[in-house]
Amino acid sequence: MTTIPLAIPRPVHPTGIWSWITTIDHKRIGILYGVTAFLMFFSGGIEALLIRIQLARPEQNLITPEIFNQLFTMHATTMIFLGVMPLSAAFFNFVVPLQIGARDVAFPRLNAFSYWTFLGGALILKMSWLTGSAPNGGWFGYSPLTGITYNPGHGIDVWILSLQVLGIASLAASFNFIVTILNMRAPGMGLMRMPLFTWMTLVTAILLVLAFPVITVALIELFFDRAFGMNFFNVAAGANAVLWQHLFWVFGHPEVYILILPAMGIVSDIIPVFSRKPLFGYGTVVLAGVIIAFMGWMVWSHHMFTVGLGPVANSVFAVTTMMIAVPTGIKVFNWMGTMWGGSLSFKTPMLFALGFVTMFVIGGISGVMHAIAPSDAQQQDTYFIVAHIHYVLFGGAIFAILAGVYYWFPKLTGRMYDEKQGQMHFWLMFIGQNITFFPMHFTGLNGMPRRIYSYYGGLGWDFWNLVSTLGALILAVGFLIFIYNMAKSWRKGEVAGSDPWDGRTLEWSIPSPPPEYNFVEIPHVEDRDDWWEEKQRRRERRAVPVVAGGSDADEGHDIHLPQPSYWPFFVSLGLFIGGMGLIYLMNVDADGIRTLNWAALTVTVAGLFMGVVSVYRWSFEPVNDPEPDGGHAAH
Amino acid sequence: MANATAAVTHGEHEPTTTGLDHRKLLMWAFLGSDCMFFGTLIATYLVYKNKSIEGALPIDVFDIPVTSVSTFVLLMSSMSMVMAYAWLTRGNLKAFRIWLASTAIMGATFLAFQMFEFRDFAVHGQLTPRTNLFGSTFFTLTGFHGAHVTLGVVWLLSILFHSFRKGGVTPEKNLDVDLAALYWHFVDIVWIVIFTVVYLFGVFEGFPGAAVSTGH
Amino acid sequence: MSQQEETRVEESQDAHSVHTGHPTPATYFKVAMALSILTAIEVGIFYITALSYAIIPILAILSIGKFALVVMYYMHLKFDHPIFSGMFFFGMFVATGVIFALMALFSWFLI
Amino acid sequence: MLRLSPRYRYLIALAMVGMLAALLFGCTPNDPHSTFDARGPVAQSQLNLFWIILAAGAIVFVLVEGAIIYSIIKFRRRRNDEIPEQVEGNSTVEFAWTAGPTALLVLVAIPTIITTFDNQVSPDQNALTVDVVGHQWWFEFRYRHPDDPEKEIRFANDLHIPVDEVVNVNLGSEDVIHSFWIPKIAGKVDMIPGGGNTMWIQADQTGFYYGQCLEFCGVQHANMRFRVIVHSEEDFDAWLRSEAEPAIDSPDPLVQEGKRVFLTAGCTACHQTQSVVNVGQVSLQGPNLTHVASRTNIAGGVFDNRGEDGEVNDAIFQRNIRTWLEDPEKAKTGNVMAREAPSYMNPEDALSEAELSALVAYLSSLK
Repeated sequence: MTTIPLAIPRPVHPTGIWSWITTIDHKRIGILYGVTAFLMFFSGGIEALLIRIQLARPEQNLITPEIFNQLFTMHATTMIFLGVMPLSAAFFNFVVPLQIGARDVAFPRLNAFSYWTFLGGALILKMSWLTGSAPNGGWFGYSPLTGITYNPGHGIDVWILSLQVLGIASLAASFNFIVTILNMRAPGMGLMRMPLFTWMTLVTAILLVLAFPVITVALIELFFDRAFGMNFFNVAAGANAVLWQHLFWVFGHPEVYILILPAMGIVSDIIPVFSRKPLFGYGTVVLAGVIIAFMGWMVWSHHMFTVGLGPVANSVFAVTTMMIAVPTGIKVFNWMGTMWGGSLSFKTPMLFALGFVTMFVIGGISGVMHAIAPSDAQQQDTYFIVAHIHYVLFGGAIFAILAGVYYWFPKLTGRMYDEKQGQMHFWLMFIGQNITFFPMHFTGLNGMPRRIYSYYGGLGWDFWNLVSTLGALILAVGFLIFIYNMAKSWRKGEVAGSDPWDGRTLEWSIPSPPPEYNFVEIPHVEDRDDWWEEKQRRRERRAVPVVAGGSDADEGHDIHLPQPSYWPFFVSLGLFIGGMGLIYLMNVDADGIRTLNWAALTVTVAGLFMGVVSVYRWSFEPVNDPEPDGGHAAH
Repeated sequence: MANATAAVTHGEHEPTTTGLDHRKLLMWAFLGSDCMFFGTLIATYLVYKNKSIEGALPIDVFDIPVTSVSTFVLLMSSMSMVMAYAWLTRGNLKAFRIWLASTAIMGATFLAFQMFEFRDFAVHGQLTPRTNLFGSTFFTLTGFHGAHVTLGVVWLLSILFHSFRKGGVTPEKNLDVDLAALYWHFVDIVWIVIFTVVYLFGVFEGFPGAAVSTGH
Repeated sequence: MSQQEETRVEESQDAHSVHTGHPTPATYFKVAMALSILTAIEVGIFYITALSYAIIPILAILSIGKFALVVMYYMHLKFDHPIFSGMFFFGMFVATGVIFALMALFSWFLI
Repeated sequence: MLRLSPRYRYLIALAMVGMLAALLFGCTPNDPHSTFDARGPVAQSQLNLFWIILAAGAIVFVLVEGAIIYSIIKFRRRRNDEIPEQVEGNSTVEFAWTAGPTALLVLVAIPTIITTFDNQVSPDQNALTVDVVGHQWWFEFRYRHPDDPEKEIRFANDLHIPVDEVVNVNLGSEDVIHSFWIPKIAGKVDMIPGGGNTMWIQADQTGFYYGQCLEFCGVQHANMRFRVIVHSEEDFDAWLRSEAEPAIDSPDPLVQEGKRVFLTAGCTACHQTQSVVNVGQVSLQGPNLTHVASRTNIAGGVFDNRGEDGEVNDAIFQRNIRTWLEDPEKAKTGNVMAREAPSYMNPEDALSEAELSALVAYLSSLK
């Protein structure tokens, strides 16, 4: 295969920006994912703060209604697709290969492609603030409000194309992780010896590859309606306006578990370490995760109890939704069982993990409340739901992700974060979270609808809205401390050592930060918490302090890693350009007359051409130069 | 945890946990995912079946004998694909090329049938994607299937060209062909479903509304 | 790696590269004949109006048969690692579930 | 036994008192949108279920959070802690905490299903029927004419219903998906374009209630409100009959001038001043204005026309309608009238001050 001339030679940049663009090292890609996702997360946070400031007092006019609608659409889309999902992906990338004792993921270049495509999708969405056409239809994009009649302009097209590009990124990453986890485990690591985070990554990836095609099709249909005047959601042609909701939530509910299952995995790994006990009922916790993922397909209509599905459908979905509380509860109980009788250390990761458990319980209980279809009719689309989703996604997913950030920070950087600032961050977050979101239960039950840009005084909403806004400011302060702590500790923190937490899983057996090849020798796994057991055995055998990994850098010279490549980046760039072009493909005037935008078509074709050429180059590029025939394993 | 020295020699696959190749695992995961893609398109089609208000309906436009022929062509292309693969593993490159080429030709024939069909629907049946719900759902579903076939034809042809390079396709490296074959067969089984659900059920007169055509 | 697993890996790698036990071209040809005949029966049955609604289950079963033949023989699922079947059929199962659930929700079966 | 230091006890007590106070403070049934103040059987059934699940949730909450706090205090790491026993699990305990919640949920599921079916089927199919039609961003109400089955009466912004009687509501929409919600009378049901959702409502007390669209429906979703006026039965009949009559055509010259403006400035493209129309006729784009001056609010609740006494006040109405007509875009950004009416689109067609005053006088006469 080396006979094929490459248009661009193999990159040889060990450092600098090009080394990041061409990297296919899962750890570096994890860092890219994490940093980008946090930037996006903060941009979504600023959107949230603007919303909260507008709603602090009744009848404020700081923000126009149009901008407000764009703000909450962008806030939700950002937090879900550009915040929580890629933050989980950052952990998948960084942690999973280390936990299963692998040197990289199964498809390193596909992994780089996932990241760059994610970045492209994120930029398509976020750049819409600059072009003035940010989407305004809500993250759920209900038709016919998102149809061309009620939403002319290109805001919704931005949303569609951004989600499509992000979908490609997520699908590629998920295929990669399914294969990595199934196929690259160290010898002896049977499925039931995998760390919980790896398990939940596998489950999440499977959910994702099945859920995303559904939204892909729904978005294609919406795009065809808007751009070409097809009839999928055209009520005048006999279409059913509710079909969009079904397709959206068939995707959307598994998506909720895509957001929360990795968080549960992180917490299931942290609590045992800081309790010095194995996870209580490992098998049950795994099984509960799998059942949650499976049942996630049977409950989507609980988002639609009020659309008039009829009492039979409502009852069925109410019961399935209640049933899903059982495996979720089992997880919580098993975390408690892990702590029970343990020796609990309250370092920042454990604090955040406990914050997750306590907040998630509240979100879970209000979740079961929504399963009660009749009383849900009083809560649907009120701030009560806003409270619920923020307890599960902010108090839940984000707390767990922060727990993971603090937990794996020493492994990632080789340095320790500042414990005092970490604890301060936690308490500001914990207090801020409850001050911001708990009052929303009250405003919701007091009948405050969500997604309103303004409200009148005297309805009993004034006080609690002000409280919520103050809470949001506390959260903002907490995050400033977090940023400061991370930025400072990354460069100047104390040297952490390979195993600062007395960890239980394989990633703590290698130096921090891990060498490029992770493991000098692929370990043989004999137990569930293999590294922990190994340490106990060594203690028993001889009273020498355990030295992790035991490698020095010279030892890695024999290991051949896949080499960096330009092509994943260029495929993603092509997709980004093509996506940008497609947004503006058709111009629709006030009378519904469609004209083709030739410039946009040219850009689209150019972008796709670039993508196709790069894919072609990619597929004929050997993974390992100059080994002839060395690398056809990883297309 | 014991330290094992996993000998990694170049030019060989690192042994995987399941003993299966990464790429084949990925392909099957992709096919599972693609099931959901076509599943959603078929669901949309079925939900809107017989809900069109105006314009042509399946019974007005479908020509079952013609589509039966194109279905037959696609089914046979699946056979020729599997033959190509079988000959490759048996080391007969020449037979492999012949069968592979005929697969690609049959795929292209199917696409030609589809293009003829689409054009015929538009011109004689007055059915376009914008006409009614049937038009939108039908063209999108079969159009995406056609897009899959097109990609498959391109993939097969690129393997064919590649096979003329020295060492491009060898009996030992049959996985490249295996993956393309899996994809090709998947496209074929999707059509098996579409042919029955969309075409045969579409024209079946027992369905309410099917026979009551407002078209012409 | 335990002894057993090592053997298993070797075995399946063997099976993969040599394809022992895989069907021969003659089998593939027979399958193709079966597919053609099933299609012919489908189209033939389709013109028997006397069957009325019974045609739906008959056509469904025939096409499931065709589907199964291609998947089992041409895609080798019958001879391959069960994990492949798991991945494919789980996707198919969920997709079928979604199709039927949506048809039920849109009152398809009440007409 | 758990031994707490006084500091912890103090903190926990404080937190519990704080939460209790917040709960009491948070649930104020007097607020107009409060879901804790059910004034009809549907809202009552929904509230009852809410209390059941809240009680169940509270028990779970206290047990779980209590156990977590207990473990945090009891099992915190102490100096010289040995490595604790490595317990892998316990099937009995795990079975118990699978079966417990399941049983609890079965208990909750039964009343849920019963109520779901009960609330779906109207107890009286022949009762008064109102069609509610959603528009961006206001509610239209259509009543059957009491005398003529071919005709119906159309009204906007205020829903009038008789007390203690079942009212069947048909929900629809002219554009996007909206939702019909009167917190004190019934939970929300969506209004789907082309879809035929129905619900039934009943109010147990006469009075004035708040309603609002709950489904995000575009730029002015926040200002898509309506009010519900529950009359005694006699009052309701009288109101319906008066509604069927046209407004009194006042001979006042200013009113007549305003009428001329109304007819010539393009208002009639979207607004009718004839409340009785044929059943099923497509509504114009704007609210029917036949008795606009008798409505408690205009512009989807942006303006409240009631005085201190809770009755519609002429002076307030005139002030409101003038503010609205002067600059609808400012009053309700993005609304259809500001976007499409020639008077607001083309500067040359803008209303003069005199025309505006006349129009206000005319509209104020429509009682």
